[in-house]
Amino acid sequence: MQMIAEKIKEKIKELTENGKISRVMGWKKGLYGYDSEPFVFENGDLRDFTYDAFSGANLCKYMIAQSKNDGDGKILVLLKPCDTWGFELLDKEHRIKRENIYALGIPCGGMVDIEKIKKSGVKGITEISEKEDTLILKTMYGEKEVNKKDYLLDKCLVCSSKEYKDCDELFMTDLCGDTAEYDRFEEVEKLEKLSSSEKFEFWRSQLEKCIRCNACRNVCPACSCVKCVFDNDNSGVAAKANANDFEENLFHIIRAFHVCGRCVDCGECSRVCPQNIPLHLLNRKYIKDIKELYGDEDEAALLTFTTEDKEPSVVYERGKNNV
Amino acid sequence: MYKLPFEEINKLFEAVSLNTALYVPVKKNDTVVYEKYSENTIYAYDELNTVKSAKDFFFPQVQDIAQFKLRGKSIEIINNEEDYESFAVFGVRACDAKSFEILDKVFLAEPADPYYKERREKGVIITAACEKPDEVCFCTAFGIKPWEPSGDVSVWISGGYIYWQANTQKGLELTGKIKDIFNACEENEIEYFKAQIKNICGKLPFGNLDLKYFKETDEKDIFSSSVWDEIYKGCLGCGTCTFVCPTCQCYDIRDFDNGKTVERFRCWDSCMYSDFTKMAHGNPRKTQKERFRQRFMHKLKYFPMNNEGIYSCVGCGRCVRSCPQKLNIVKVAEAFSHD
Amino acid sequence: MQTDRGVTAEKEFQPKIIAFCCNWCSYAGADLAGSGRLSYSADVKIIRVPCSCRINPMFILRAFQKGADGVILAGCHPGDCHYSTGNYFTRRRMTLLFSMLDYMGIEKERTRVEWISAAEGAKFSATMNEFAGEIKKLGRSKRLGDLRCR
Amino acid sequence: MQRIGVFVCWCGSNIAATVDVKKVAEELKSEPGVVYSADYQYMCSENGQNLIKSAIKDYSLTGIVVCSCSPRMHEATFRKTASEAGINPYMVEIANIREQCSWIHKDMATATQKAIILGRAAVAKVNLNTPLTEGESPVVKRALVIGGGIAGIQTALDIADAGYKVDIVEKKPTIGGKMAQLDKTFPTLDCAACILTPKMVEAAQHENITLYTYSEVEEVKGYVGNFDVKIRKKARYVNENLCTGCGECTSKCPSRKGLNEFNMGLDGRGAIYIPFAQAIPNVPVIDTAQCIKFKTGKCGLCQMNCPSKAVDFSQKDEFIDEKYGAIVVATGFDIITLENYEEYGYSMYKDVVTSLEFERLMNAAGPSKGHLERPSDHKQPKTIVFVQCVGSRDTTGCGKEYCSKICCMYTAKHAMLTREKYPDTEVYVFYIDVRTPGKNFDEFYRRAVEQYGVHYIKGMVGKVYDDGQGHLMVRGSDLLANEQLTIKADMVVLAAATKADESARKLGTMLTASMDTNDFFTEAHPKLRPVESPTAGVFLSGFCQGPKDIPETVAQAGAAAAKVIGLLAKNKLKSNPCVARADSLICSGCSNCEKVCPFGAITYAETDVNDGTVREKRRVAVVNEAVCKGCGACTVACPSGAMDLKGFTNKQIFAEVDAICRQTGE
Amino acid sequence: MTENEEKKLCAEALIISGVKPEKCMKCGKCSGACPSYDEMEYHPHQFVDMVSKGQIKKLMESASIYKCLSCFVCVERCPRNVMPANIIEAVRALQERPQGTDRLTPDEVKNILDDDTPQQLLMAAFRKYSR
Repeated sequence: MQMIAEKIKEKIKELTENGKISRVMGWKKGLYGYDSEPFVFENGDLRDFTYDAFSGANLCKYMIAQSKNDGDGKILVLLKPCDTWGFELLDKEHRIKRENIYALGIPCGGMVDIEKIKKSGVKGITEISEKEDTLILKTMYGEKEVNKKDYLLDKCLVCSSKEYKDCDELFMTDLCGDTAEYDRFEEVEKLEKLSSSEKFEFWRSQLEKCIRCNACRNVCPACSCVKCVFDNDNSGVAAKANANDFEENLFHIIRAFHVCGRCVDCGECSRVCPQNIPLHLLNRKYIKDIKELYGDEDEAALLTFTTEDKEPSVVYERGKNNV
Repeated sequence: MYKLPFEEINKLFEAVSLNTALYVPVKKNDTVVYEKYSENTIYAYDELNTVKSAKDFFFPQVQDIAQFKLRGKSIEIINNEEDYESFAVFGVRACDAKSFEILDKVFLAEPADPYYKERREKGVIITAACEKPDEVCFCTAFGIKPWEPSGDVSVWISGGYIYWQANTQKGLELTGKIKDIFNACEENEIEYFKAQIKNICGKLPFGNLDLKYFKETDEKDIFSSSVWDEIYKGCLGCGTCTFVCPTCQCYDIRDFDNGKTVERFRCWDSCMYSDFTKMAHGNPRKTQKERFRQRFMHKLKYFPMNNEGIYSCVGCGRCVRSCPQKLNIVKVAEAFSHD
Repeated sequence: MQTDRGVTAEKEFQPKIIAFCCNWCSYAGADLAGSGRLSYSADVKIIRVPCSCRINPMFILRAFQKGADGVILAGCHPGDCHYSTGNYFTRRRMTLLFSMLDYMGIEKERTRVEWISAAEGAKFSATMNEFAGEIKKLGRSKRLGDLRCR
Repeated sequence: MQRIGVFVCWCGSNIAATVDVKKVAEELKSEPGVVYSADYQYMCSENGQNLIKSAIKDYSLTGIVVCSCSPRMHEATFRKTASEAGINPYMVEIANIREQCSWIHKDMATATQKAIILGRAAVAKVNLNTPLTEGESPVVKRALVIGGGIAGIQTALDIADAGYKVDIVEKKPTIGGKMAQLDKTFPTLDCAACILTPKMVEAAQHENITLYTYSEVEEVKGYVGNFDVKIRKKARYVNENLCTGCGECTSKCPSRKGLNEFNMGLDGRGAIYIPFAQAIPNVPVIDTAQCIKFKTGKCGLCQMNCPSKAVDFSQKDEFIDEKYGAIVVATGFDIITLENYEEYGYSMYKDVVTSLEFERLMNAAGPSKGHLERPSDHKQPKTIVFVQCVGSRDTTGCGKEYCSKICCMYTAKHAMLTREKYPDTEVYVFYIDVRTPGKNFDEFYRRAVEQYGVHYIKGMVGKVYDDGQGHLMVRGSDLLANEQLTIKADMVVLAAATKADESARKLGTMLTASMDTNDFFTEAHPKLRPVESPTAGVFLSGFCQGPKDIPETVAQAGAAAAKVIGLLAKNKLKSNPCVARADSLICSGCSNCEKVCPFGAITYAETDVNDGTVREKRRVAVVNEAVCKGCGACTVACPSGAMDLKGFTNKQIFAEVDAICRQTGE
Repeated sequence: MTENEEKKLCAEALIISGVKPEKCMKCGKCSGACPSYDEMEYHPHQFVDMVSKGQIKKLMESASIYKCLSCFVCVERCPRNVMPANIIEAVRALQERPQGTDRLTPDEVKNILDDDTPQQLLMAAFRKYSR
């Protein structure tokens, strides 16, 4: 990874010197070795630039704000394959000024979930270094080595494609790791097979954890509204907290519906949830439904139709075998 | 001071819960929360902190205030006069225990907040020393001693025992009711553990977080510092940090029409939100930078300015851990310390 | 029938049902049911919308929040939309919404879409009766209700 | 806060017999915003309306709720009442307590309770109503008629006579349509050409009419009063301006393989041809599929022989863009193909013909110059069997479910004409029912039976087969005689079912005008608005709306013209104010709404927005209020709720939901 | 046979055949196409008409039910999907099946069962003789 990071830095320098870009949206090294944060590097100053096993964050959504001003010159954004899907969506929905952005596709071999490492019992991590797939963790309680592949982010476990979309240039992307073998719909299928009350129990126990922090929404490249209905006092559904179980359900049902057909399955919602709610299972259910009911279409599923579409009653028929 | 073999901890819970409702941190569904004690409760003693802080007990996320009954042209106001049961919260860490003192300054200052006040009076806080602090902890920077947590009762879990020490009148009362279950214990039996924790705390990477800049610089200078221009850029504007924070105390008041009455309730708000401080003319804090700055100015400058130098942060590390994009107060403090 | 519980003459469950009807077909179908004196359950209350595609999932959830026990959407038959394509969008939206509700364990029988033309007064009344019967069988909606509205 | 008046109508006993109207009025009085409440026997009567008007004045009402019959009945009435009393007509809501309540419930308590709830919902809505103003748009004083048959010609003439410009677009090389192919017309038996061709000439010469023959509508945009239409004028390879119609070219053309469409393919024509003698325009067209010049590059005889140098092989399709205020659809009909009906042997035997082919065979200008002869051996048939309902009233999917309406009459006409011209011919007609409602229609049919001795057999033909000696054996049942009979016939004429013209479906989509499953255009109201399509500004003339004979077609053509004239006579059009509105402060410009709008009413503009927090230039949606029809599809496609529908806002519908779900009986 | 019994049988014929006689528009095309018309006392359209009117006795007693070739041309030609042949078949079944003399009961089956008897034959016999 370090080598890749260095090469990216060189590439950035080259593009800056050529006057192609004025700023860079990348990751900045954190305090503990695992907390690299999205950062805008300006004036060619790449101090603390990093691209490491913890650069999981998708940077595409920052482009809404960063590309707004024509006078600022072009910003370079570093995009992993799955980041580009959201980027493409933002472009398609006119949410970014594409002409002010230089999108650089960079390789990704899967990103690490620090919470998973912590949950395995490692505490007090103060420094992390990488040696190929091994992470060397320096902690307050001693040193430890772990294999990166055992602690990948959930979204990386179901990595479905290394395809880059809407990029200006691809950089070293042949160094991408393989996609995952794991079927991304497996979890959804498992849930579908449950009985109605089991499903209800499952989602209750998950959604009751929701603290309505809006992290899932704010990180989502499909949730790019200037003003969300849930923030708009005139919408009739605005709320700042879940007063009860209904509001927990409402928020997540409506959010899933609003991104239905537009969700690119980048997995950021589940990554950022402080309460570890598997939010991607809602969105992925829609992706699965759309695939099954409407096949592959270019247009977002809810923005188009065919005259032969299935009737809503298909929902009752499909559910017949599991009451 | 009393002690009890750790494997008999449920005996302790049982005894407490006979006297008052008891809340204990448990692992549930991939998260750590407080749960009302029942015989199936398994205390998550190896988890340092719950995801949401203990402030929920005194300043819950949603609090009913009143109801309005409309009938024709008349409005009847029914104040919420909920009877709170007394309760005890077990396993509160030193940082959260300190956070109540900070919240007290806000909610108990005249005019006192009746809901908070009543809950504070009814609640017994049983704190637990931090045997194994984490790297995100920096409570010591605020003079908090995780080896000697405050609270109505403090406990230490060490060497196969749980040690119990009452600190306040409320604590003594509770102890009096349950002391039969304990074994006697020397006061100095835990000194070794305390020293051990203290020693580990010395290794906390930001245990001595440098706050000199905030302490010594004029607030206008901090406010206009160019450092803010950079460090906020990763901020998504979500409310995660404020909702997990034990000291954030902002709330909004909203109404809900349930068909019979209009219910007025208050719920947590977040200064990270774009409509926070929104007024008729618009919003004085127009950009995320301003919102981001506000949060940290409040915690590290405005609050101490108005409260004898007490920071509105207890170093619990929750925001460090929960921020989706890994921004946090430590990074802010660090950014200024290098300035 | 619940005498075994010792409850005497418990008040019969009266479901609250909202029927969103498009102005051009289903609302007219309801009018036809009315002028044909084709009775249907009084538990059904109609809200008129210009087209079934006006119906936002939020309206449906709101109804359940406020205590509705069933929500039925009625629109022109696919292909007959007054606005030519509105009900095709309705069909997709509601298929996906209902699928999600089902996935979250909310009884799928509580929501329904029916295509009822302006000429189908009899179908309107039969559908509403049948739906009301179904909801009555299901009983009070609990999974998607808001306790404050009880 | 609104000041709302509630008016509960008894509708005589229609409502009052089942709903306790006094109680409804009383209960609704305590609803938020309600300051006045009353009941009255007939709210829609003049007295009732006066009651409303004076209440509006006396109580300074800002909104009213009328609990009465369906809004589809009297919403307009009460809006007008409100308007006359000085409040905005869109501050009126109707609670439908008749169709939805008193008429379907028997129990007074139940019905009253429901009426109260419906009233509450209406009050809740009115509380959030805002005054709406109808938009205005100018009207282009020009009409487009699509189809140049008798329907189109008549409509165009009537509109043109009223002083408005009209363009006729006809896909064939000549106007005239099906009627031009007919021999005589029932029930008067006057010659079709004699009554049609003068009209064709009149249309061609009318100063207000422009003909686009051999042309098709390519694209329709816009809306009532302001349609933008693109017309494709197909290349005919003959310059219309130069051609004198001398016919020199057609006689010189060496290609003879083309089938003469006008004569139903019963004879041939040249590759360059004029469809028929009285064609308008009298200009030939080149059938490139047959033309040797187009196929091989050699020939060009027509060009060489043309005295006026009008033949132009390099001609290209032309496109004409024109603006219209109104569009009339007059696409007419066709007959179904009969390959699915093997029992009648149409595909097997030359002497089994359709009625339209028979029409040409009888016509003096037809392939046999008016002498009735069999297509197979040109012998005069001695026995002719007519079969009715071939493919009509057929639910098997092979034909059409409907009655084609015209067959009974034209079959009687054919039978009668045959017997008149060739009295030695035996004529049999198999019928299921003889349907002859219409002025002098049944008399006409009876004349065929009584005066001309046509044998009408109640029954149906089951099989037509060849006896091997040049005769067609027609086996059918005679239900009245309770026997199965076999007729040795020389010719069989099938009354094939009619169908909407093939071009109709495509056109319907272009016009966003709705159609039934048979591809007939739907009228805006089956009884009260029979010549208007539900799409404003689009009118229907003739068979395209459903089976019709000539008198009916001409009547409808005139009616459609009257509607068009009524529209074009206006300088400005008022549009439905219940249309979508985009809140630019919230809109993200994502284009989702645009994608679901069936009318193309949404566009985007870089707009300065300032919500008090953010001030920026942003891409936001703009609704063209004259184009928007107010379906609301966009409002749901918009995730942020920036798009709302006036008159049916999110808040209003939420309020109705809340009111209905509200607990009662506290 | 009383009138009621006859009506019952008619109803049964309609159930067996699945025919909805009200769809018939009395065009007679079935009979017009019937190759066995002259052999039959009652013709396809009459079967439809009479069964719908509750007159099945005459049909059951008539040789027409055996003259029908079951060629289904009437079904094929009917413009309204009425299926006259099916109704004839139903009348035939009603006539044949209750003629109890040859009826098998399950007890008798084991006596005639041998390895050479195809199972299908037995099933057919059951069906045919045990209405």
